[in-house]
Amino acid sequence: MERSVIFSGFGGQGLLFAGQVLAQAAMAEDREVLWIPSYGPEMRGGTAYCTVIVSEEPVGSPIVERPDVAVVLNPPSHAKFAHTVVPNGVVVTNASLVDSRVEREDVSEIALPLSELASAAGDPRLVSVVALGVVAARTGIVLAGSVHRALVDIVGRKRPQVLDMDVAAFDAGIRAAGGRPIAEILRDEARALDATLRETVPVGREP
Amino acid sequence: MERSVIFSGFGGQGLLFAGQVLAQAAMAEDREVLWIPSYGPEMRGGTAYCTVIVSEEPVGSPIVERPDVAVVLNPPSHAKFAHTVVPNGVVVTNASLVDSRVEREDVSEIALPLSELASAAGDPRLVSVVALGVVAARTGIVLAGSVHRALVDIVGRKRPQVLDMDVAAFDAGIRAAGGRPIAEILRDEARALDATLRETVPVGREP
Amino acid sequence: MTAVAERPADAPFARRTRVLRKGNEAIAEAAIRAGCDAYFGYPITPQAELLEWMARRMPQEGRAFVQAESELGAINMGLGAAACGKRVLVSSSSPGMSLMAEAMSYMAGSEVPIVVVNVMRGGPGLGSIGPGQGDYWQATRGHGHGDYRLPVLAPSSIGEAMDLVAASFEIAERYRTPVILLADGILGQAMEPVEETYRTPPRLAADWALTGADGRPPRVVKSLHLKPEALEQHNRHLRAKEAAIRDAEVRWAGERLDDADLAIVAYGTAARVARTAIARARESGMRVGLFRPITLWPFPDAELRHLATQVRGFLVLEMSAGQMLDDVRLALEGARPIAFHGRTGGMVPMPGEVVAALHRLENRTGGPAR
Amino acid sequence: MTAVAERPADAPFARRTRVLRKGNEAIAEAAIRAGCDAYFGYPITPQAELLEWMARRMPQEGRAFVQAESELGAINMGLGAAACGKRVLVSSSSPGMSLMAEAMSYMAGSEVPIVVVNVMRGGPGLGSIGPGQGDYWQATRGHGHGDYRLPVLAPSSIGEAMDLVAASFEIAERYRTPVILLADGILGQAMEPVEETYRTPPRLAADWALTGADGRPPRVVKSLHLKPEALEQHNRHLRAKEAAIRDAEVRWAGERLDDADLAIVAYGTAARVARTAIARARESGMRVGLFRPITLWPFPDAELRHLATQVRGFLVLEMSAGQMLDDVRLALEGARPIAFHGRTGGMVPMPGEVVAALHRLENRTGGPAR
Amino acid sequence: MTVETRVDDQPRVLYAPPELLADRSTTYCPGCGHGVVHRLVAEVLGELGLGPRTIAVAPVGCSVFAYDFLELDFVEAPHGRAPAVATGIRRVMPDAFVLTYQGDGDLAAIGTGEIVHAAARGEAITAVFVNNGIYGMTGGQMAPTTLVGQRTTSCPNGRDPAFAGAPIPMTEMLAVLPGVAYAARGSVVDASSIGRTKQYLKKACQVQLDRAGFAIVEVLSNCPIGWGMTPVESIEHLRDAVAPVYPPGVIVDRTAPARGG
Amino acid sequence: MTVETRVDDQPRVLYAPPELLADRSTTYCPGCGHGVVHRLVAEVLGELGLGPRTIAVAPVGCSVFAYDFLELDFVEAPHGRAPAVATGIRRVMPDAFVLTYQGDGDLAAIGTGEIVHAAARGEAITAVFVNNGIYGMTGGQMAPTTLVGQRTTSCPNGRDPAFAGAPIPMTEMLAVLPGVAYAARGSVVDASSIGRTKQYLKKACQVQLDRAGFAIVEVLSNCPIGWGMTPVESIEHLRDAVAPVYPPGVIVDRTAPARGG
Amino acid sequence: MSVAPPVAASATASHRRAVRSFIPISIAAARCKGCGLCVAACTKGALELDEGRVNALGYHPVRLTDPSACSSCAICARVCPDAVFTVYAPPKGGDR
Amino acid sequence: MSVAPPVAASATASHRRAVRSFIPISIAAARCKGCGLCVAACTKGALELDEGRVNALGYHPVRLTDPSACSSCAICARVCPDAVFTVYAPPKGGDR
Ligand SMILES: Cc1ncc(C[n+]2csc(CCOP(=O)(O)OP(=O)(O)O)c2C)c(N)n1
Ligand SMILES: Cc1ncc(C[n+]2csc(CCOP(=O)(O)OP(=O)(O)O)c2C)c(N)n1
Ligand code: SF4
Ligand code: SF4
Ligand code: SF4
Ligand code: SF4
Ligand code: SF4
Ligand code: SF4
Ligand SMILES: [Mg+2]
Ligand SMILES: [Mg+2]
Repeated sequence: MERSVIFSGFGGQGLLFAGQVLAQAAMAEDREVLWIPSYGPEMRGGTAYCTVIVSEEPVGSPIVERPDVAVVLNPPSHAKFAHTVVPNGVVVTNASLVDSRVEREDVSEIALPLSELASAAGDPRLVSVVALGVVAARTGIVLAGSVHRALVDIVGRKRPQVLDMDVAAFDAGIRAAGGRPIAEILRDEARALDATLRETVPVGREP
Repeated sequence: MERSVIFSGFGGQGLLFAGQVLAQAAMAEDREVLWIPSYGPEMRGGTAYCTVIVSEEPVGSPIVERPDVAVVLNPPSHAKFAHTVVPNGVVVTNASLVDSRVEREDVSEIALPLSELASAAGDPRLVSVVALGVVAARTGIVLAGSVHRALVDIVGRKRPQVLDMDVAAFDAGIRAAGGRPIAEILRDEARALDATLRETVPVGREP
Repeated sequence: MTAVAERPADAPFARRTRVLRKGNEAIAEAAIRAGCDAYFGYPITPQAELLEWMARRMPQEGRAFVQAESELGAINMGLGAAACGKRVLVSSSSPGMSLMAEAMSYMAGSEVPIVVVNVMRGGPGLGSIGPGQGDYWQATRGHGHGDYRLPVLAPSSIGEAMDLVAASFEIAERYRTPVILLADGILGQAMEPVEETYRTPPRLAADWALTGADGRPPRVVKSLHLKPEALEQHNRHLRAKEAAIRDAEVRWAGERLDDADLAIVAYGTAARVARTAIARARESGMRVGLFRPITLWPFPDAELRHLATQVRGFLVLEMSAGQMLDDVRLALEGARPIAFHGRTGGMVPMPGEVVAALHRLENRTGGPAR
Repeated sequence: MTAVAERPADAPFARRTRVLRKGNEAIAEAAIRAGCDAYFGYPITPQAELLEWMARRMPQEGRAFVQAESELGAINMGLGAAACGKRVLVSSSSPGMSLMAEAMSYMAGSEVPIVVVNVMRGGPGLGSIGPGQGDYWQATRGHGHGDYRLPVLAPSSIGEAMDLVAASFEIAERYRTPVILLADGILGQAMEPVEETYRTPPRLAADWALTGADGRPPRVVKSLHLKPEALEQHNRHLRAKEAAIRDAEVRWAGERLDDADLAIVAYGTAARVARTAIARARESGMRVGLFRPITLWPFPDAELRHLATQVRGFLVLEMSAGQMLDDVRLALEGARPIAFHGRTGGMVPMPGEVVAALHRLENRTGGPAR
Repeated sequence: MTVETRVDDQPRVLYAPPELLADRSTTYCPGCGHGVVHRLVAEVLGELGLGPRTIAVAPVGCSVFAYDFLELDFVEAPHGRAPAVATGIRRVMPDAFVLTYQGDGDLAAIGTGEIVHAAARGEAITAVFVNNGIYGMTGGQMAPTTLVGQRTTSCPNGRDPAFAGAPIPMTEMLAVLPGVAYAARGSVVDASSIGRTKQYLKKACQVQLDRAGFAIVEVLSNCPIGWGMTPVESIEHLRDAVAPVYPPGVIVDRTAPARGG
Repeated sequence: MTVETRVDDQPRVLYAPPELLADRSTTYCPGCGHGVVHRLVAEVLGELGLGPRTIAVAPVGCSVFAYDFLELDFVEAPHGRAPAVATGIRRVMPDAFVLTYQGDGDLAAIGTGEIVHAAARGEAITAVFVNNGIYGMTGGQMAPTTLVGQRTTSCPNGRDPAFAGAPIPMTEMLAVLPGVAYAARGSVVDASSIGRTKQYLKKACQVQLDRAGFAIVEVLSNCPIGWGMTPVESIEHLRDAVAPVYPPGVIVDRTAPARGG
Repeated sequence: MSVAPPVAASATASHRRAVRSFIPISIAAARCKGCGLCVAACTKGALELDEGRVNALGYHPVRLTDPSACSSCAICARVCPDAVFTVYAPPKGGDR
Repeated sequence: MSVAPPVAASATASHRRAVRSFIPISIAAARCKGCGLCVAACTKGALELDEGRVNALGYHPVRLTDPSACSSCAICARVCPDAVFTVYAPPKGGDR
């Protein structure tokens, strides 16, 4: 099964980064994944976005017309992407900046003050990481623990001092979306892993 | 019928010019003609040549493997071209510089001290024009009168002062080849033309 | 051959008024007479005399001539002048043409009408300065990047080259497209008698051209369409234009095809060789004709396909390693056997080789015709 | 889609060690690991990260990196370094590739082994920076002037791109020829997990390379053969080499062809779209497979022709206006119906369009298979 | 355009955006100097009344979009070729005012040949050269004008002159050519520099009108995005680090004193 | 090569053609300066013992044939691109001596960008620049260096600076670039000029060996064919008309005095 | 380009006052990219970015904090890359 | 490149004498293109083009008219574009 997430908003909202963390998390779960930016600094201004496709099979078509999840962090991207999600898709809306809401019955829109949560976590530019927490908590595309490890991997390696803020933002997202604190999740996951290992069953999802 | 003449020798021997005069003469006789140089100042040194193809039909293939007439003005071009003429072809050899002779029975080689004749006519660089006189006198590819008019046309227009020398060189070539002086030829031609005109028959060879 | 000293009976005066003209110079003069407003070039053999003619004549006519710093300079000067709606000629030879690839693609994209002459030489690389036809693919596809095709006209005599210069300007302006006039070293360097009949195509209103925005909204001549959707839309427009050109501008000539059961397909100088070869082959009883594409793009594929209903086989003759061959194969799609004969590197095929190739083709197609 | 908050049972640890890598960077690193001695480039979207990766990594490895003044500079630096027998990579995107046309022809003529990456964007002209495949003709024919063809390898995933980098060096050196690695903006910009397995092709003795004539006769790397006879002879040698490449280096991949009665022909990113479309089409009962050329030249024509004995029709899918289409038509010569679907200007076809095109093809070939 | 004013006290407009500047927001990054230079060009052309007869040439670089923001006839040149394109225009449009606008990658790297030869021919063209020391459009790579030690995406450890050479003083180099009637360098560091830059531009336009030769104005500009700085930091850097390497001022003036401004 | 001498009085050889010059006649026209420059290059490389490690780059121009006459490893660059080709060699062959040889069409017209940037990068390359003021190979067209008033096949009425600009002082222009360690101009007007030219060339080679930067020697040369003169006339013209426009001498020397020659 | 009349320059709290008293600059806030160059350049400290607003481009546009401090020097207009400002001379005998 | 021994320098009428007396220059006449630059440059007037000969390249090669006039200054060698000359120092105590 193939699922796709689009992160959209202004440049400077950390969109590409959040997408990369999601992709890394999916890879760590042995899934296939493709990350594509709306590339080109040749394009100045306007809305930026990136897409992540997660799949059990090698990813085919790289362009997503109708994502499963749309993270929309500013008004133009809400206008552009929110209505494109598949039936029963999820829209994560940054209520701090976006007033409008999707007018479709078959979409679950999660509108949260993501920018404010990000500022609270330490930096408004962490807004995409907060959104990633929401995605992890509410869509199950990847495990929250995988995202946590991806953050450690990507951020921790280069800028360990920033990692704490990132994790806090991610945690804020999960909890705003009604999930349990990341610490708890990690503890549970570790226990589950432990059990799995004791059973000496090959780890990972079915092929 | 298609006939071809190759003029070959050193650069500076007026080869391209003589070929052009021949081509112009043939054109004036309403024939089809193609003149091709061994072009390219990108090629320095070595043998230069040009080819003139005269025909009653539009000229097809531009490259002549076996010319009807080869004018060879220096040793390398004698080595290169003299033996390539068709059976019963004509080789006009500049005996001033070339010692060797064609060793074929089916070729008539006319070896004359062309450079000396040219010097006598006023300039050693007129050697090709002398050779053209030989060609006109001995091959009948074009009328001597046509060549004369071509010289007047081409040289007379731009450098009238040079024309006399050219005509002298041409005349020297004709006479060295056993022809009558150009003045006589022109007079006879004029008479013939006169007669033709009086008959009010369209002038020129049959189509 | 018998030496005939004097033949005053062969009356010497021409019935036609023709001048002897070198191909490069004939093309240049034809462009001037066709109303060419500006010429830009850079020296290269075997095209240099075209530039030199223009250097002398254009200032005489009060028109623009610039010897550019390079072929990149020349073609981009061309772009600028043509964007102002002027009639512009640029010329070069193979290596120089390669340097124009980017600008050609830009001009195709920005729909700039211009005529570019390529007097082809032997390649690849610095190659030789002998005549060649190895830029066929470059001219008909692929030269610059991206999807576009340009009209390519290929004369096979100097007189025809002069006619096609005017036609090239006409096509360029009618469709707002660059046009390539594809000649070769022989056509550039040879002299032939030509009739001095020139044609000046009428000027079309250029409501897109840059003149200064005086009293009207500004105009932009450009190829950038940053939104792929917009660029695709623009490409669809270019495709439609190409279709219109395919419909209206195909040119070809047939010779001795009436009774032919074999045909040579050849263009430019190679077609002249074919003509001589056909004459010889017919002497030995073969019934051969010549199919000569004049537009290489649009290629006369329907016409060639039609000919396949008549002849038993085709011989493609090129001064290249088999490039037009693709277009012939695409046109015929296996309908008839195709033989190929090509010379490269500046070599011109000899009629004898071509006759031999015809014999081989004849054998492949079931021996001499009944 | 149901929201599942936590799924600790889906065990989270990867069985494979993979890294997430951007296509441009993966190609660059693969080249370094393949023993690339020198890189020359010039910034252009969507290829810039390749240059940037090299800017950081090559000096670390003590190898040569130069950001040239232009693509002309870059490719000619490549020519110089490769003429010394070094393993050289140059990269660009469409407009920049066009500027390399002349040097590509020179390198083909002087038999300089080098690998050139083109991360194609939408054209023509400045076009868009979206992904494209509109340089197919440019890569497979005609780019520079003169008769020559170059091996063109087209990956369709980032992992494959890494493999093909090593293969490109190998082919370049085995045959002394430039090789083009033809990617597109998606492959350059996307990130995918890749196995970090690299290959360094063994070095062949380069008894032609310039090293200084110390103790041996001087060597010359050149493409000029002023005598057409000599150039033609050299061209024959190049032709023989091309024949050897055709014999030995054709690469392609088939997917789900076993039971297919329709086939999509597509390469690169378009082939990925085809894969998704095929999955969907098969859900609706169609039996469709994928024929994916990996070498665009030599094109797998015999293989495609063979497939024509099995399937009823072909759909050619391109991110261009129909360029590979020519090669498919040349391979099939009318044996089976061919449909075409293409998007241009930076647009990527959607699987739905492709399925629709398959349905149209199916109808043309006599309705759904029995 | 109409400037509405209040009927009661009718305040005089001291400064208004120039008419030749389009009434839409630019696609340039916040604080980007291209905006300032665009405005200056619009002001100067407007003041000289040249808008209706200007044919401008856009480069490839961030400012390729100049045609979206300046209300002028425009042609888009391939990367670096603007001076050749302008030459083509110049030679066929005797009455046109011909303007090129180029970045430093465009003019000083790939377009070196074209600018040198347009200058050498003394083409009656006015060239605006926006030197921001970087390839803005393609993501901040090193330009020929990048400062020694400056980090960019293609010299991550800072430009090392041992490998990449020293920054090119392009305008000084061009000034050697006799065809160059006027060459000056301004900047966007502050309002008075901007004012001087405007004067240079005006003079460079006048040089064309007088057919005195080729005229070029280099403008030292900022690229906050490419430099990894805030707009304000970038302007400080421009003043403190860039301008000392590229001293502003008139570099050459070969026009007759009677004609000079 | 062996110089045979007589056994009886064994005269000392004062001058012999250099070993690196091939023992075949060149394809250059009678009196062409390329022959002299070839010989000087062969002499200098020979005297410095650089023949075995030289990789030379041939231009497109009459001197493309340099590889036929100089016994060196050679690569043929596309027209104008020799400095880029040389840069590629330089960067991968640290021990090689890298030499370019270019005509004025090649270096000062189509190859402007490449020479400027190789110079700006300060590539350790020695560039020989044969300025004969014309495109010899293609039949005598105007070059950027053609004198004002000089007639060529592409300016039949003489070069008019109003249309074609003034001659480009290429070496002076390059000398502005800090990467240029050494730039000089010699000529072939007479034996002593030729001797000085040889010294310039030697110094320019030493600069490369010292890795001091880019070095270029322009040599004013004649093209009797292109100029339409006899060889002797062409040399007189070179002395009387050309040299005053392009004054010979050292144009810039940025090498440390300790290193200078 | 149309320049908004100065009375309509601002819809903020100071709007009321602006209608009545002289406002020396008009700000095309929709074009402002919040770069802050004008803020840094204004020698009177009369400008600030309005953190409370986000315009359609996504930026906090500049606002005039104190019309009476402004000297109509037009420095802001000259440094602004986005042609946001129109500057008016103080009215002769105006209410300032 | 092989340099012809000076004794074999010339096959002209002066050959005889040359074998016996010192010949200061040797001329690779086959390479000479008759450009005349050396003739013009020789301050001793010791050189001339041999109008009586044409070499394989087609030119009148140069010849030394008077060996005794030649000072071995090598000017000819330095101006010759075709590396025609080899120049010898006069033998110490030679027959000159
Ligand atoms: C032939 C070609 N090469 C490269 C590019 C990519 N490219 C676009 S803009 C640019 C340089 C931009 O730098 P600059 O000229 O300094 O302008 P800026 O964006 O800094 O204003 C480059 C290399 C291109 N479009 N075409
Ligand atoms: C791309 C390209 N353009 C043009 C030419 C033709 N061409 C050959 S040599 C040459 C110029 C020769 O002039 P110069 O460099 O001054 O050398 P010279 O022959 O005078 O020594 C030109 C334009 C070419 N071979 N390639
Ligand atoms: S990238 Fe730099 S030059 Fe380009 S718009 Fe942004 S700030 Fe301006
Ligand atoms: S054309 Fe000129 S440069 Fe070329 S070989 Fe002849 S004289 Fe020398
Ligand atoms: S006009 Fe001057 S004082 Fe008023 S806001 Fe602008 S910069 Fe400040
Ligand atoms: S300078 Fe202009 S764009 Fe920047 S904050 Fe001030 S008004 Fe806004
Ligand atoms: S060595 Fe000197 S004196 Fe002797 S021939 Fe030569 S130039 Fe004349
Ligand atoms: S200079 Fe050399 S080539 Fe010229 S005449 Fe003298 S010896 Fe012969
Ligand atoms: Mg820049
Ligand atoms: Mg020259």
